[in-house]
Amino acid sequence: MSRTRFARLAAAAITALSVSALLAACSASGGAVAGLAGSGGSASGGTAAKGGTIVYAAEQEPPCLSGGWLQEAYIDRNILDSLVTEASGGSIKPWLAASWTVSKDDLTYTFTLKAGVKFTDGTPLNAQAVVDNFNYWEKGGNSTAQVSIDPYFKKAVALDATHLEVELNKPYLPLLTMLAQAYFGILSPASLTRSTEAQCDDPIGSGAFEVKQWIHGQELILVKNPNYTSWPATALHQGPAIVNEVDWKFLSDPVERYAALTTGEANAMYDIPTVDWTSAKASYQVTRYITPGKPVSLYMNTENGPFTDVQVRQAFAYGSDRKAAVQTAFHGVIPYEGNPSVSQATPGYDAAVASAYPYDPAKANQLLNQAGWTGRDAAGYRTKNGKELDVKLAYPAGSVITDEGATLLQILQQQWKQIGFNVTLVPETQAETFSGAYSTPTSYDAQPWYWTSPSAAILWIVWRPSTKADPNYSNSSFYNNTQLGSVIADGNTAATTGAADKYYAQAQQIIQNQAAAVGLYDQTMSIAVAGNLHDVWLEKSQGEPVFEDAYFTQ
Amino acid sequence: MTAVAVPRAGALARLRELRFRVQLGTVISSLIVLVLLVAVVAPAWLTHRSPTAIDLEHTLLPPSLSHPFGTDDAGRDLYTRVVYGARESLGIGLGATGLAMGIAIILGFAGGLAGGLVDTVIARVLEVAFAFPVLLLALLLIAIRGPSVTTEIVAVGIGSAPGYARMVRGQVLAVRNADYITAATALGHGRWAVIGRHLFPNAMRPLVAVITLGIGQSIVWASGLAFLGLGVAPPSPEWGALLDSGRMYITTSWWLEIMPGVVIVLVALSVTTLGRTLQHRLEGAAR
Amino acid sequence: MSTVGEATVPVASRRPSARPHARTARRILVKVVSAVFVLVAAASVTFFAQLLVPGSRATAILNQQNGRAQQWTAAQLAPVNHEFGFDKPILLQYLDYVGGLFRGNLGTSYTQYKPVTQVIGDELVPSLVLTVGGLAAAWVLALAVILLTAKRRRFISALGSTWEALTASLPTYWVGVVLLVVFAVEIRIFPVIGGTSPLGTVLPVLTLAIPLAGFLGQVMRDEFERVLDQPFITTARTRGMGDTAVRLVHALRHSVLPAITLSGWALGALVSGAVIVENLFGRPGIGQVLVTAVNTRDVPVVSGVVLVVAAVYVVANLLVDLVYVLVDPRLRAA
Amino acid sequence: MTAPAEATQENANVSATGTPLLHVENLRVAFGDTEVVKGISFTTRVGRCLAVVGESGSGKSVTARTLVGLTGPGSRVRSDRIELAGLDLTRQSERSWQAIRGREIGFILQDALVSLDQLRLVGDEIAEPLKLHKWGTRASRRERAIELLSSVGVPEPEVKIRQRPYELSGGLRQRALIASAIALDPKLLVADEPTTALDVTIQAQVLDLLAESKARGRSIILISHDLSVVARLADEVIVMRGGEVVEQGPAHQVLHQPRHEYTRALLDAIPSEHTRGTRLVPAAEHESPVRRTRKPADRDAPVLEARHLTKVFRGPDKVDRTVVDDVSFSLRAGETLGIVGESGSGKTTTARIALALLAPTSGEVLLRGQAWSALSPSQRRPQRKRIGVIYQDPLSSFDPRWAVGRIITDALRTGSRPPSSKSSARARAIRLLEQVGLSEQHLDAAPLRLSGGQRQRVAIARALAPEPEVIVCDEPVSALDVSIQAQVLDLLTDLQDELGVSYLFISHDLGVIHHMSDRILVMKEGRVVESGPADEVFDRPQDPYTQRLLTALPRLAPA
Repeated sequence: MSRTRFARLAAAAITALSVSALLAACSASGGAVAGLAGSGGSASGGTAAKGGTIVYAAEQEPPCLSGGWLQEAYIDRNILDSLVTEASGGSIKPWLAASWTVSKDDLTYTFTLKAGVKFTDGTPLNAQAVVDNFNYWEKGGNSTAQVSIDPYFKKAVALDATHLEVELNKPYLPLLTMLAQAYFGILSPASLTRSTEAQCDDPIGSGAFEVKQWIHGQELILVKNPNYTSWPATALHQGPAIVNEVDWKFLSDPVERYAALTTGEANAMYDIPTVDWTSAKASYQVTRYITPGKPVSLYMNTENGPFTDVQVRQAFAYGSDRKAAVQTAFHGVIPYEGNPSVSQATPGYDAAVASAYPYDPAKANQLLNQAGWTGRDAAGYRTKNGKELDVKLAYPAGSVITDEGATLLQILQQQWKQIGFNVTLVPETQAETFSGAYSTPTSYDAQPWYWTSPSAAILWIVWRPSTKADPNYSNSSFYNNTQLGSVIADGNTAATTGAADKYYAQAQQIIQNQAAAVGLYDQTMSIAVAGNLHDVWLEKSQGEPVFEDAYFTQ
Repeated sequence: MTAVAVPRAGALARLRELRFRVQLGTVISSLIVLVLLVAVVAPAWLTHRSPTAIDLEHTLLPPSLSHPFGTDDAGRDLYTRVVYGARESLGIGLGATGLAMGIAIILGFAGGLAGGLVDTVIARVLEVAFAFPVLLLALLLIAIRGPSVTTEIVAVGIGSAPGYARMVRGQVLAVRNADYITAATALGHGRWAVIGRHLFPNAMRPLVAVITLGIGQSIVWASGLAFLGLGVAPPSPEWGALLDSGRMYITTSWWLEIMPGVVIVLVALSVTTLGRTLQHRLEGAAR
Repeated sequence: MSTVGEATVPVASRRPSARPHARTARRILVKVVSAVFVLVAAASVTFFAQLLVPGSRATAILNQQNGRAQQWTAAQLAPVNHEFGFDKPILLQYLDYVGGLFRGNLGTSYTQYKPVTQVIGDELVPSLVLTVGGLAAAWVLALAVILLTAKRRRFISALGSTWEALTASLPTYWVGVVLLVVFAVEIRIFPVIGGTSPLGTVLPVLTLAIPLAGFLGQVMRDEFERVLDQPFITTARTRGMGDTAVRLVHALRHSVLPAITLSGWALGALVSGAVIVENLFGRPGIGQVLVTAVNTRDVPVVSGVVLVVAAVYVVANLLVDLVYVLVDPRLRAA
Repeated sequence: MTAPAEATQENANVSATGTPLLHVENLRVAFGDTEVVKGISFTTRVGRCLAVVGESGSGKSVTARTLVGLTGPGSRVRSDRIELAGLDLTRQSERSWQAIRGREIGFILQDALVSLDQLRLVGDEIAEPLKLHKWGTRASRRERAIELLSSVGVPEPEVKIRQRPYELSGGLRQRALIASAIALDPKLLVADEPTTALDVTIQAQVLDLLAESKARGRSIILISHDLSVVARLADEVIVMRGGEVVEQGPAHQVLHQPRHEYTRALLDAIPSEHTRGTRLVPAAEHESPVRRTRKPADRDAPVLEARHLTKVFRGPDKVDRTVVDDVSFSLRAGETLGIVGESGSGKTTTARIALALLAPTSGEVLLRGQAWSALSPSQRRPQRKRIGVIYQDPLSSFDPRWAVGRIITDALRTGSRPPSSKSSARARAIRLLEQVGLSEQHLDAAPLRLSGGQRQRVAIARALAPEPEVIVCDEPVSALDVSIQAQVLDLLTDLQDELGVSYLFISHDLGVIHHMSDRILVMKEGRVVESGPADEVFDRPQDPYTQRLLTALPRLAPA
């Protein structure tokens, strides 16, 4: 079963960065970068070698390489270059753009491109090519890119071969952060005019690798671009990729991925099964990345059903030991997240909010009594006016909620049962999820979901009050609070990050107080790399794995 | 006129003829099925624990005296879950096979008895149905109706119906031409009387064994659906669901995958073995 | 020598008909027409079945392009509806689809934007290798066990039939997991990531073959034991033929007949098994395509896969008929 | 390796001498605790035929198989001596047995349709013993197969070796089987019921073939239940019953002056022109056969009348085949009309038309002068009680789930006087059982557990239950041993005397037909070739086919 990691994007605002927990050798190899351009230098593991093929055990196979999925961005990072890249601490560094200036009114960005860069189809990178890309995004060529800039982007103009100007409708501070994501990889102009099908199978950029062959259902083979000149400022070495090929295998089964790593068939793997975490840490270089944005938390249906009553929602939050359950279900690997609106890796995160609603069955019972759910039926569930306290908890099984997540929900279900909730778990199939079968107020009472984004501006996307004229279908709690809406809007237009964070903290408090959502755990991404492979790293905007600096040692 | 001596059909001889050829396999199979039936009817007789009671202090314990099959990732006793899962798993097996047989009997008898155009139309319909293997049908149905026990029963039932329908039709054709059918007609019995009193019971007799095979196979199919993430909703201890959730632990906590697997195999094997014993007996009796 | 002529025995029953060619042509035509009917009907059923999935296809396409699970405004849905022709009446969409089938056009994938023929075409060969390999391996396994154990000493026979009953009861997926862990992870004989390499095909094929071999074996064993009691087997023995030769030369050919029929039926089980095996071993094939397409509501791809499975079924059953007649020429006369 | 030409020459020398070939002394065979052959001894001689005769369960087939070391699994064989031309057969390994079988001893089983591998070419089957005993090359074996086929009188042997057994007619097939048995010209031929299930004309051909082998100096052991077949070939006869030899001696003595009562009973039980109008089994109080007094048939009132019946079947190849061609007959009250013919003659189809189980393509059947075949099924149903039927295989005509009592009461309910209550049904069922020589204790028996004769008695009781005017008997005794056959035939005639019922009696057995029938219809390929009073047809056959049939009929009296 494929486990889709849905790409979650931020349409609005702000820079800043996620915490990345780099472990073991990865940090050590940072020093071995510079001297490696020509012959293989020596590194901690042994003699560095040029060439070789990295077998990367990835998870889900996307249907198309030009789209808005995170899984697509992971691949695109290695074949496309973006204008800028994000470094530690959220700073923006040059990539295809050697430098840039921003006008005083924050409405005009002028980029100066690196000279001598060529796409892999031989055409040169020039300002017009980048302008074409902006127009392509705006047209919807990449849906995620489109919605990330759409309300702000006005036009892009090539000034000369190496200079272009991007004009905005209104100030948009997160623009550069957004542009750092692989959704904004620059495609060759020839590539843009091809059919959707060709664009899907083989997007042409100026990256360190290009698509050699895509054996659907099995693997995507990337081959090194020998003429690569446009590495980003954050690169660990100067020059084309050191390995010859990256064999991007699609293995949906985590057990099989880990087995491939242990048998040496794969040199790196995506998403270590939590049960194998300890052994993986002992034998391999393990990197974990906590995704910024909305963590995995339960949307509570405030429009229909038992959760229309805030006391019942609060009782639900008090009624289970979520922290202990997350600890057990994820074997202590994935952190509990008590803040339902933004993850601990998100700038503007309010840690105080996260500690609300500790496990307190007495409090939960008291709240339910107050709410009038005083009866108990034969099965021990609470009733009110003869109606059982039923909660339909639907979850996108296999995609958003993995097997471990399902175990977590089952543990919670038993605890909720103790205080009188009859929670029915409803696994959604992917077809149902996509069809929107669980998107209406009558289709569920609670539903867990996450939404990756580099910024707390994600709050606006999720919690913006829905109006007739401008419905917000992303507000899956159907929670329309105009006060909350205006607090978030204030945050978005604040002049400084400090001011913005205050507003965002206020918003987080409102959501938590109202229990419009209930926090569960952080969305994380992890990779494990074999001991003889070095300098595989995750970029900062959304944890895309980077292979151009990687090399083997004997 | 000489009275012919009564043959050795005396009580003793008949007893010897009727005597069940007791084989070890049959005995073991019967025992397993017996335990299974207890698990279905009164699971509490076999375990004092609850299948959903979690115990975060005792997760992933290997098999021991107090937890014969070990515990799972939520600290639930796996043995208890397997015992309680019997009802749903067997329900899927019986339900799917029952549904399949129901469809098969209608189509098989209509085709076999009516012949001509009706038979041709049914044969075509069956051919189209054959193009939908069980799993393909299940995928489609689950996409339409969402995963549930009912969907699994319907999917596996409809998926295996064409095979049964062909068997029923074959049986109807074979029995239709049997001498005793002709004999009943020659005695002056009406068409429906002959069908009801002779054709139906005799055509269905050899299918008793097929039905028991089908029950085992349906359980096995249901576990395949669970593997594709299309099984019944948690925390149901349905066996296929147990297998699916155990997969992640195959290298670290083997019992979560192996124990339910062994139980599924043993049950399918026992039901099948009993079915075959029954088949051999029925065939022996018919000869 | 008696002179009573053989003329008294009518042999007219096998005289060929007056116009053999016309009859053969007619028979072939009937087969072709019914095959086409089966294919179109199967694709049509799938087409309509998928329209029953809750939610609109445009919503599914938008959600799946954007990785969301939400509702969309009419304005957002309109261009998608137009692009894929969902704004046309259902009947018209259906007629377009069926019309396309006859031109060899199975439509365009909603997710890969490629012709369905291409999406499936790429994956067909690995799937065929898997299923045909599975069937062949199942036959080899079943035959070996039968020849070695059927109608031997009681213990050996019991061992053989227990093995068959046991393997026939194994869930495909469980066999796969156990084989993978034992032979790829613990004892590293076969690769974990097999792909389509010959070595990597071994475990998937075995996973499919082992349960099927149990089934075939059970059917063959009954028949084999029955055949060994036939008078012509005694005849062969009275000519001085040894036991092994009797089994191989005489009994085998008779006892494979029901298993050949079952092989046609087993196709469904093989395809179902392939869906599981391909997903388990990360092997390309139409099983994986199918699961993905059903998940993403890629209607044309799902219908296309069903069409291919139906076609394989039709062809396989023609082959079964052919092989059956080759093994038992008596049927040619009938 | 024996060159066939030499062999023939050698045989010519010894053919008349009667040199002993096989000695068997005190052979005992047991399966588990049950001894099925209880001490039998005999000697076969070169150029002679020894016949082992007995009914089912007599142990004759087991004896035959023991001679080639194929007694079967679970058997225990003991003997004082089994010796074939100086070779001790009691102590042979399986390997050396394989060398003996086919080369020293040839074996012929009944009906080649099941005794030859239907999926292999006739040529391969014939050449198989040659190949197994490493005789010649592939090409020479093929030559030899053709030669053998031609020597057993098969026309176009080059064509036939490339055909499969099912493509050959019954006679050719049986000859091919014999050809394969004599391929290596073994000294001893064991023939186990070689002519059972064959039509009488083909049976004659096969016997001739065996006689020819005997004349060439081969020794034959003929296993048969049929004394008249034996009479044609045997020089010496052993009569077995229950594993014991009851009589043993020269053929003419055993067959014509039997010393043992059982042999005599067996001989008496054979229906033929001589037994017409007599009981085949003497009633207990009488020592000798008693002449029956037959009621004169009511000549003027035909019960069942067939007029120009024709039945055309369309085969799967869309070719029409006329199976019954312009058949007319009339059956009068209290009379037996025999229909005789070989397989494929259309006699069973005629019976089914008479029963209105099958509609004639043209022509009609009248019952008591009223329309019968022309009635609609619903009109006919209430009339069905007037015609009963007895089948060849009674077991298959009973619903396998039903006990005897239910079978008979079910039939009673279809009659004109359906029983009013359960107890009266039971009483009448018991009366019927007693009428056919069974008793109350058979009521609850499953037919499967009854003997063949008892099953046929139940079938007769069922046929009688609705009190029909006519009973169609379709080969009612063909599957029965001769003594049982005699009992059933006696029962049928007794019932006719008692109840005045008419029989349409169908059989391939000329003896049975002659014994039973008042008048006879001889059918061949769907047509009636001859008809008339039984004695007339048998004594003065007009049609060449009838004549041929009668010539081929094996008789006890040397022809």
